[in-house]
Formats: sequence, C-alpha cells, structure tokens
Amino acid sequence: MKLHEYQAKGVFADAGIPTPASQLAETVDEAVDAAEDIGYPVAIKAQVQVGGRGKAGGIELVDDADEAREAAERIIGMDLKGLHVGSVLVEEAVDFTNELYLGVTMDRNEGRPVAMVSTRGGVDIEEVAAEDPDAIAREHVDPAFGLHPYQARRAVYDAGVDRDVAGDVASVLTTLYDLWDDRDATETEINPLMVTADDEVVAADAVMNIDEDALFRHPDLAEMEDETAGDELEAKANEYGFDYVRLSGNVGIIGNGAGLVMTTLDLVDYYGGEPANFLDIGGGAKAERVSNALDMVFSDENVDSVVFNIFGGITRGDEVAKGINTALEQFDEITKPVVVRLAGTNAEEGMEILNTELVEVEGTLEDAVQRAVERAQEVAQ
Amino acid sequence: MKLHEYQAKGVFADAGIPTPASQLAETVDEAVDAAEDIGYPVAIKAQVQVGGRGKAGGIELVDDADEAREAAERIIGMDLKGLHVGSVLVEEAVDFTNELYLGVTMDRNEGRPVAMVSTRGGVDIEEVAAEDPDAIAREHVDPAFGLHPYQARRAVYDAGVDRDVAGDVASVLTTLYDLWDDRDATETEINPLMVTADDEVVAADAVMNIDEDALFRHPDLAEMEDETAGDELEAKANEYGFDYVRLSGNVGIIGNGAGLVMTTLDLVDYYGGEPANFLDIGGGAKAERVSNALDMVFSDENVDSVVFNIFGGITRGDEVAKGINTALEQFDEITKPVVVRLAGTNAEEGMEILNTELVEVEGTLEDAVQRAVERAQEVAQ
Amino acid sequence: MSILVDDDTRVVVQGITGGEGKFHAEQMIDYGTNVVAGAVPGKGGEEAAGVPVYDTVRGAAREEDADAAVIFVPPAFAADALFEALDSPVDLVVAITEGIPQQDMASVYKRLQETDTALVGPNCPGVITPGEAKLGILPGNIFSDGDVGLVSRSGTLTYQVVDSLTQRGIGQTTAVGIGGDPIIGTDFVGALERFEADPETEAVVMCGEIGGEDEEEAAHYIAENMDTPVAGFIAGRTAPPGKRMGHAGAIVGSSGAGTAESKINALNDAGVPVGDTPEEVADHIEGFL
Amino acid sequence: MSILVDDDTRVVVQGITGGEGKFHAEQMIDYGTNVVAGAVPGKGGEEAAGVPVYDTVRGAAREEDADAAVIFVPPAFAADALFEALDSPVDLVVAITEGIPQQDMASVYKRLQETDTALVGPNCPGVITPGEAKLGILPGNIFSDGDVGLVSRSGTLTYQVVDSLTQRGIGQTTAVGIGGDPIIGTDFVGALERFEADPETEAVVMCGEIGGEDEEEAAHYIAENMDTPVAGFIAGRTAPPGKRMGHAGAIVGSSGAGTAESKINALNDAGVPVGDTPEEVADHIEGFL
Repeated sequence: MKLHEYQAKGVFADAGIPTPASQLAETVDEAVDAAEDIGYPVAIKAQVQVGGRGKAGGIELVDDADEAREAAERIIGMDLKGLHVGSVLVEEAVDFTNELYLGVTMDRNEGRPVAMVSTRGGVDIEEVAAEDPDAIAREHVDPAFGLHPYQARRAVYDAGVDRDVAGDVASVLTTLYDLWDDRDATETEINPLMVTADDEVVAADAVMNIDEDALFRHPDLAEMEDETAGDELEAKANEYGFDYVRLSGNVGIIGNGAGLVMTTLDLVDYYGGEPANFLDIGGGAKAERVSNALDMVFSDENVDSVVFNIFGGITRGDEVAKGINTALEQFDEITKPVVVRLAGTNAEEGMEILNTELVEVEGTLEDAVQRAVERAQEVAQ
Repeated sequence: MKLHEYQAKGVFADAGIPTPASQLAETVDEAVDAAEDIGYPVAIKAQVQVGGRGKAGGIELVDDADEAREAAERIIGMDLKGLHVGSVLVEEAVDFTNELYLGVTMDRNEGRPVAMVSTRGGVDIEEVAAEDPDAIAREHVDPAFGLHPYQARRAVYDAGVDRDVAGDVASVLTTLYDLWDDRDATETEINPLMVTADDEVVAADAVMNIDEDALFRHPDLAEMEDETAGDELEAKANEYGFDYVRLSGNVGIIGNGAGLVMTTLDLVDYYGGEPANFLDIGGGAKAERVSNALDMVFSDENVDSVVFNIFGGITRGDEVAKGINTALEQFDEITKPVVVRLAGTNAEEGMEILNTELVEVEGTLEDAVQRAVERAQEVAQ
Repeated sequence: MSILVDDDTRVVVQGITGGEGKFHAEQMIDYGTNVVAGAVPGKGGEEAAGVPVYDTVRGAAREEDADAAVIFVPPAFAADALFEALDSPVDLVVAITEGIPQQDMASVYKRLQETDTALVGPNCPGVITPGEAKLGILPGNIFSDGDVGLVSRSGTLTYQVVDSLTQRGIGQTTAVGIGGDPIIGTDFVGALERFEADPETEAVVMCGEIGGEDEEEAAHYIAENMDTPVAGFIAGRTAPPGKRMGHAGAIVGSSGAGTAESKINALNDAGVPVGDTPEEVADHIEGFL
Repeated sequence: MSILVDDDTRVVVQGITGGEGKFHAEQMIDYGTNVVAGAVPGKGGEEAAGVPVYDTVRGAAREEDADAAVIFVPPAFAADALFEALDSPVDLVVAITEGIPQQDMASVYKRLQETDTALVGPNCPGVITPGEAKLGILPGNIFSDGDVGLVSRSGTLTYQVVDSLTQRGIGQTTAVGIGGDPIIGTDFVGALERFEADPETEAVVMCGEIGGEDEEEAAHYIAENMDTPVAGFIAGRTAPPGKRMGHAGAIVGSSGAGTAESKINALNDAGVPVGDTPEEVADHIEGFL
C-alpha cells in the first residue's frame, strides 16, 4: 500500500523530520488560498501514486495567485499516466544548495533491511544505482538490533555528505529507519532531502509504502488506504478479498493460486491473446467466491472472453464444478463466453457435472487458453 | 540502586501489573488514616532495603484501627537489621490460594537475561533454587529480540502454573521483562505474585534494582535514588563520586582501583585487623579527591587508623605524594593515624616527598597494612 | 530416497486445534505421515486429530520425539510460532501460513541463521515424499513415487506440473513448495543442493516466478555444481512492473528488477531448458530420463 | 612470543580527540605501539597524537590497515563504538571505558558471538606485551619482557603483582586486564587458552576477585587442559554479600554466590596455589620457573 506524498509527509513530520510548509487542496480555490497562506513561490504537486510526476506535468512552481490558479486548474482533474488527479499538495518552495537521497527498504536477497544515502538526490535513484552503484552508500541492518547510530553516521560519511550537515542527515536517516521499522513499511524514502544555504535539511518529497500483511497492527495507516485506492475494480477486489491486478487486454482470467494464474496469463499471451487481468480466488471454489469473481470480470468492459482455470487439490473437482454451476446460475445472463478447465483431484467427474449450456469446457490448460483467446478474437471483431 | 517496595510497586502498577491498593505513610497518624481509607485487613510494611522483613518484625497484618496504630508505632522508627525504618507501606491484604515467583535478572555467566517462574512463591527463592532447581522454569532471553511471547508462555507452562491463570501470568512476566529492559534494571521480581480464589493475579511484593551505570538515561529513577540512600557516609560517597562500602571494623582503607582496595581489606583481615570500609578514589590522586577521601574516613567514628595505599601507574608517585601532602595540610589536625604506602612509577621519589610529620610511610603493602592494624589496636585499647 | 521428509519424520502440528490445522493434520495422517503430536498453548493434555496436544512445541519434541513441525497458525502469531519451533528445537519446520508481515519474517530469518534447523516456507504448500510423508496441504493423490525432484515457489502451479508428470507415468522423489514470500527459509539453491545429493533423484523440475533473484542464483548454482539435469518454468512473463501478482514476492521492480526474462536467460545460460508451457516442462523431463 | 598484541599490531584509537583518548594514544605511541590512526565521527581528515583521524573505524581499517581498536569513548556511547569496531572489522578490540550500562554490554556480547573478533574489556586497563605494544592505560614502565603471562580482572592489583615480579627480575610475555564488569569479552578461560598455546609463556598469574563464576570455570579449564603452571590470587575475601565492591562485577550474591572461598577452593582443587598476599603469588611463580 503506497501512501500519497501528503500522507507520507504527515507521518514524517510527526516523527520530527523537517518538511516544507504545505496544504492539501482538492479544488482550485482551495489551492489558491493555500498558496496565499504559505506565501510565494510555492509548488503545486499532483497527488497520484506514480513516479516521474514532474516530467509528466504534475508539478508546477508558481510565483503569484494567477499562476497558482492556472496551475491548479490544469493539474486538478488531469489524467496523469492513466491516473486521475483528485488533489494537489500546495507546498512552500525551498531554496537549496544540494539534494540528497535517503531510503530504507528490504533487501530480499539478504533477508534484511538496507539503509541508503546518496549525494545524488533529486533524480531517479534506480538510474544512479545502475550507472554508478558506488554513489549510494548502503548499510545492511540486523533487524534484531535496528540501525545502529554508527551505521547511520557511516552511511552519511561514506556517501560524502557535507560535514556541516552530516549529523542532521544521520538523524533523519535514523528516523526514516525507525519509521520503516515501527510502521511495517516496505519502503521509506526521501528524494530529495534538500540542503539549504544555511545548512538546514528539508524533506522535499516523501515515499512510504506499507506492508499490506501488517496493516492489521496499524489501524491509522489502514484508514489511509481508503484514500489511496485507485481503480474501481481494484477497490472491489479488495472488498472481495481477491488478489487482483487489472491489465489492458481483453481475455479475462480467473484461477486459483498465484503461480497458476500468472501462468494462465502467460499462456494467453503465448497463444496470441492479451490478458485483461490477474485474479486469484484462492483455495477451493465456493459458489460465492466464484460468483464474485465472475461479477468482477463481467463488469470489466474490456473483457471479451473469460478463461476459468482451477486446479482442484484437497478440494475435489466435482465440488468445484458444483460451485461453478451454482455461481453461474445466479446470473440472469452469461454475457461473455466462459471457458472452464478443471484439473487435479476428480477433475473428470467435475467436468462432466459442469453446466455446458453456460460454459465451454476444455480438458487441458493449453486448450482452454487457446479457446478463450479464439473466443475473445471472435467477440472483438 | 534498589528501589523501595512502594517505588517498585508504583513502577509496576504504571506498567499495568495488578497491585493491591496501598499508601505510603511516614507517621503513625498517616498510617492509621491510610488503613481506614483502604479498609481492613491491611498489612503495615516497613520500607527498608533488606530481605526477610517479615521474620524481622517489619511486616504486620492488622484488622482494625487500634491494631494499625500499635503496629505503626512499633514499626515506624524501628531499627530493622541495622536500618532505620522511615516509612511504612499500608496495603490492602489479599486473600490468595497460590503464591508464585516471577523474576528477571542478568545471567552474567551467559551474558544474557533470564526470566524465571516458579509455583513456589512467597519463600526465599534462592533456597528453592538451591534445594530444587527444577522448581524454577527458566527462559534465557536474546537481548536483541527480547522475551518472545512463546518464551513467556513456555516458562509459565513449564513451571506448572494453573492453566486458568497461565495467560495472565505470562502477561505479567512479559511486562516484568519489558520493565527490566526499558528501565535498565538489573533485577525485577515479584515474590509472591498472589493468585486469588477467583483467578486474579496480584503482585504482593515488588523488587526493582536499577543499573547505576544507566541512571543517566532514567532521570525519573535517578530522582528516586535520593530517597533510597541509606547510610549517611554512603550518601556522602555518592556525592564525592567514590566507590564506597561501609563495614564494621576500625581500620579505614583508602586506595585506588577496586581489586587493590579489596586486597587491602583482605590483608587487614589477614593480619588480624578489621576493615572499616572499602573506599576506591579511582585513578590518579588529585589533592581534592584525597582530602575528600580522608574527610570520609575521619568522620567515621568507628575508624581508629587509616591505611592509604596508592599504586601510581600513569600518574607518577611524586605527583601523588604532592597531592597527599596538599590534602593533609588542609586539615587543622590529623585526628587518626594514617599509614601511607606508595608504589609504582616514581614510588621512591614520592615517599621521600611525603610529609612524615603528618603520616607514617611504609615501603610495601604488607608492611603498611600491618602497621595500620597495629596502630588501630593501640588506639582501640 | 528423498529429501527433507520420509516415513521416519515425526511431525508436530502447531495450531492443530484450529480449523485448517485439524483438517490438514487429518489429511496428513490419512496420507500415512507420522504425525505424533499437536502443539497449542493452553490446550496441553487434550487430543486433536487423534494425537496428543502439548502446550509447547518443546513439550511435543521431548515427549513424542517430534523432529519436524508444521505451522498452521494465523499470520499475526505465526512468527512467534516459528521462533518457538526453532527453539524447541526440531530439524525441519514447514510454515504454511500466508500473509506473515515481512518484518516479522526478517526477524525469523535472522534467528534461522543462528540454528541448524531447515525452514520451508512460509506461504507454501509444504513438502511431500510420495508414499512416505506429506507435511503441508498438498493433495497427496496427484503425486506418485519416482525419480524426479520438484521445487517451486507456487502451489497450484506445482500441482499442474506434477499432474502432467504423473499422467505420463513419471513419479517424484520429493516435491518442495518453497513459498511465494519475499523472505523464505529454504530457497531454490537449498532445495537443489539436497536433490543433487540425493542419489535417487534423476532430474529436477524448478518452477520459478517473477521477483527477487533466487532463480538467477539457482542458475549459477546449477551451472557450477549440478550433474542432475534440471528443467525450468518461470511464471509471470506478462506481469506489469510494480504490481504484486498474488504472492507477496511476485513483483517486478519499477526499475525492471526480477523479470521473467532475466530469470529465463540466466537458466538458459546455465544449460537449463525453460518450458513455454507446463507441458513443455514435462517434455524436457521425459527427455532427461 | 606473546598473546593478542605484538609490534605488528596496527592500532586505531576510537575517541582519540578526547582528553583521555589523546593522552593515552600518546602514551601508547611513546611506548612503541604501532598506533596508525584515530577514529572520531566528524573529525575525519584531522590529526591527533600525530596520526590521521577518520570519521569511521572502517575508514581507518581500510586506509591504514588497522587490525586492532582501543576504545576511549564515554559510557553512553561506548556500546555503539564497540558495535562499530566489531563491524569494521578488526581482529581485536580493547575497551577501556568504565561504566557501560550492563544491558548495552549484553547486546554487544550477543553481536560478539557472531563475529571472529576478540574483545578485551570493557572496564579494563588493556593489554601489554612488554617491549612491543600496549593497548590501553597500563603504565608501561613497570612491565618487563619475560616468560610469565598475567591475566586479571583488576588494574592496580595487576600492577601490584607485576611490580613484585619485575622487582624479582621476572618479566612477562603479555599481561591482559580482562576487566571488572559482569559482562566482558575475553574471560579467564579465553586468556588462559592463549597463554597455554604460547610456547614462550612458562607460567601464568591469574588474579580473580569475587562475583560470577569465571574463576571456577577457569579452574576447571586449568585442571583439564593446561600444562603451563598457574598461580592465583583472589581479591574480596572480606567483602560482605550484596555490596558492589568498586567493580560492577565484584559482588557476592545475597545467597552467597561468587564468594572468594568458592573460587579459592576451586583453584586449589585444580592444583593452582592461591596466594594470601600478592607477594605470595610472586613466590609461587618464582617457584615454578
């Protein structure tokens, strides 16, 4: 779960990290009022969950009320890399002499967190990492101990941060790690941390991504989630408890188990189709979950056909088939062709039970995918 | 630094451990008022830093105001194992069906903390440990992780605590560990933790000893220290920053370095004398520290002679001797015989400098101690 | 022969009195697994799935000589259950639980390095040695005894491949579901080492997926150290960057780290054929035997 | 020969810009110790006691090939300095600082177990190999080169014994002050193992004191594993229970654990003569040679 910039900044500021004065605005008038309050120059920043907002026209620096109004009018409601901009953050513009990068993330290969500092802030850090890995000082953290003070200092000195601000930067890094740790973040990042002419440091951006599996112990962050939901269908999937990712194709995909569903997507592509989504309904196939899943793919306008691929393990194929039948019968009309493939325990019995007036049945994964691709191509024509 | 029972109970109660209703009283009237407030029966408990208060007559259970007055009159101001009783804790008497022992301490041989639970509470746990070690369930704790929940549970189940209160007892043990950890305790202990007929648990006693070296990060506990100081001379030593322990003999001992001072004590005993104190003045021998040390042993009525044993290491013996001379000259009169022995770097030069009108000088530790013992015996006669 | 589990493995089931725990303990026992005890705090002295329950895993390990633990404990308490299993101790822990917070697993991982215990999972279907023992939730009936080892980050994808093998008459020595989380115990290399050391395993199927670098490390290991032939499959070729595809670990970085392409290339470079479809994987294995 | 330090040891001094650090760095250098650098955060690029200062110990280890660190850092920051030294890494850390909170040291001790570094201290005078190197605050001039190893929990008591030896013409291979805290790095056994392995050490003096069980463990070790003769001294025979005698570790438990009597008996049982006075210890050593 990714927090919006304004949310992450709020969390950082509460933890004592210096941030510029700022106000969230959802209308043009609010934005102009905020700009007047803060005093020019201010930055008007689109609050959407995507990198490269600046280049995409989502951030503008303005010097007076007219400019502020113009920028807010343009940005609020714009479509930025496919996402609707619902609000802007109006923020004091900070004069800086240097831009640093500070970040904490999980190094999954090492199984432990890593804290990072670079003097090459303000640009895409992944690019820096790719072209000049030594420009980023890294400290791996023993999670049982946390980031030791010497590690924070060492990262800062190793990165070559100016000695006059080294102590302050080390302190921000420590806070960033503590936030990462206390709030079950998967990532906390400040890029850039601006250094001003009088050796103050200010977090000009803020990234905080939270481990969704840990939200149960952070009700305050869980509340923010409502505000971060993007796509309507993804919100619905959340509600149903499905793992769901929307894609741009027209073959809807439902299956059980992440690896098998990913494989089904890959096969749709392999056989010349385009997957419309990833939808994992999890173990078993109770009628309610099946009908919820069908509801989701049916309500996706892009979907022209559906492949439904279930591997019955502990849950037997005949039980799964009954669940599918019951679910299908709840729809007045099956609006899109559905190809079902059952495998595993009692698969044959299951396929015999399936209501073939409502769905097509195929015996292998490969055949089912090919059939669904064909049907989608037919419908799309 | 040992907290008084009432102080430790306050800390425990603040952390959520159930404790009986209680009030501290410094006068008999206060004690009776407290007893009336709480409601009979109540226990009147002497607040002194010593084990076995009950057997020594420092705890009494009373059923009405007359008994409360009588007990308070007897206990407040009494001498309990050599300590003056300045206050009593008046505490609700708890009906119990079982008494448990819970404790957390540092296992120095393992270099890590150990949490302990026993169903044989309410008695001297050291005796239980000696006669039936298996009656105490122990969990060694990895300090980087803290006491895992499974460890708290396991200690409780392994000790054989009644299943109906196991969860509550595990929770108290966890709190006791967290207090130990958060407050830099060397020991936290509840003995007994009473279990009532309706399966409630209540801490009927509370022990909390704090690492003096960590007091700098616990100003609230450091404040309590003033209230726990016992002996007047020990309080003075605290003020001067000396390691000091008062003993019952008549040969005062001053030296530098814990091991060497202990050895000097041992030699006093070995040569037939009785040490009056342990006093380590630490490194070097600046005049001010020497005069403070002399002031301390001179003001101890029990002291009949003083042995002053300094091993000059980095600090040269001649410098030490000058410091001693300066310090001695600050006294109008040297009231007790002082035997000085200097060793180490420039020891001979030092001994030549010493003002032998004020002190006696010996060349070896053994000779100095023997001389001081003789002088004490002379004075004592 | 087999790896990790066999009919001598003595299993304690943590969480045996819960719905999932009880059901799968029964399934394991039905399959012939030597389940000797359950462990649930506060339920010591009771019985579940026909075996005695202990308050602590150590109690079960001591009294019933359990040497392996299977964990069916809700995510919020699973890390503590893992720490307990590691400290009992047992030789093998199989953690089925899905959704354990990542930082909890980082702590467990740290402790794991300090022990000699093997961990499989979490968020995995478990381990099965056909005809001998299954520890986890795998459907026993689709497996058959034979010469092919199988290691996979995914449950149902494993079943898909095993089904193909079994239908061709190709049985398995042991199948290991290593789990779909970013931080897991036994990884591909850990499982491959064991298969390489197992004289009965004649070929190995390795089912990877997007995210992390485990498959790349495995490719390196195979090239350097393995004589046993390996065929691979990588799920997630069509996954967009930055989206978690069901498994917490199945995510391509926004910078393009952990793509299927990188993994397929690494495996191909190591001489490992990678199937475009699960059936193609079975074809490769058939070719090896 | 010698143990732990010699004239090849390349020393970085943590806290070299503080009063104590600077003074003793100079003393060490005067003694001939190969002090190659200092480490003080924020002072990188400066010079102190005639050697370059680095911001980090790792910087000093890398740039100046330092392989041993001596810590003169105030107690509140000493544990962090210890963690830093252990992670630089260096082969030997000597921690002089007195008054490090016990729980801080328990954390350091845990990390120490995970490394190959030897720690001496804290709350110790350091280590000296006469004529070669001294790491710490020991007064170099009272030591002399020779065949006797010395290990002690106490500083000035060590000097007292060394002084007796030197005055009798008996020199030392190495003297190790292991420190007076309850939790220390190298303990008696750790030092005795090294002396036993050192062909030049012909006899060892071991100065213990009340508190803990280190001396009892050492007695056991000596009885089982040592050919080199050992003479002992135990300070604190007259210490009352429950009182801390200067050293944080020098305390007899209220139940009577850690008494001098127990330690003297254990040593006697192991065939180690224990002197009643420091001079008697020197007598025993003279007898051994």
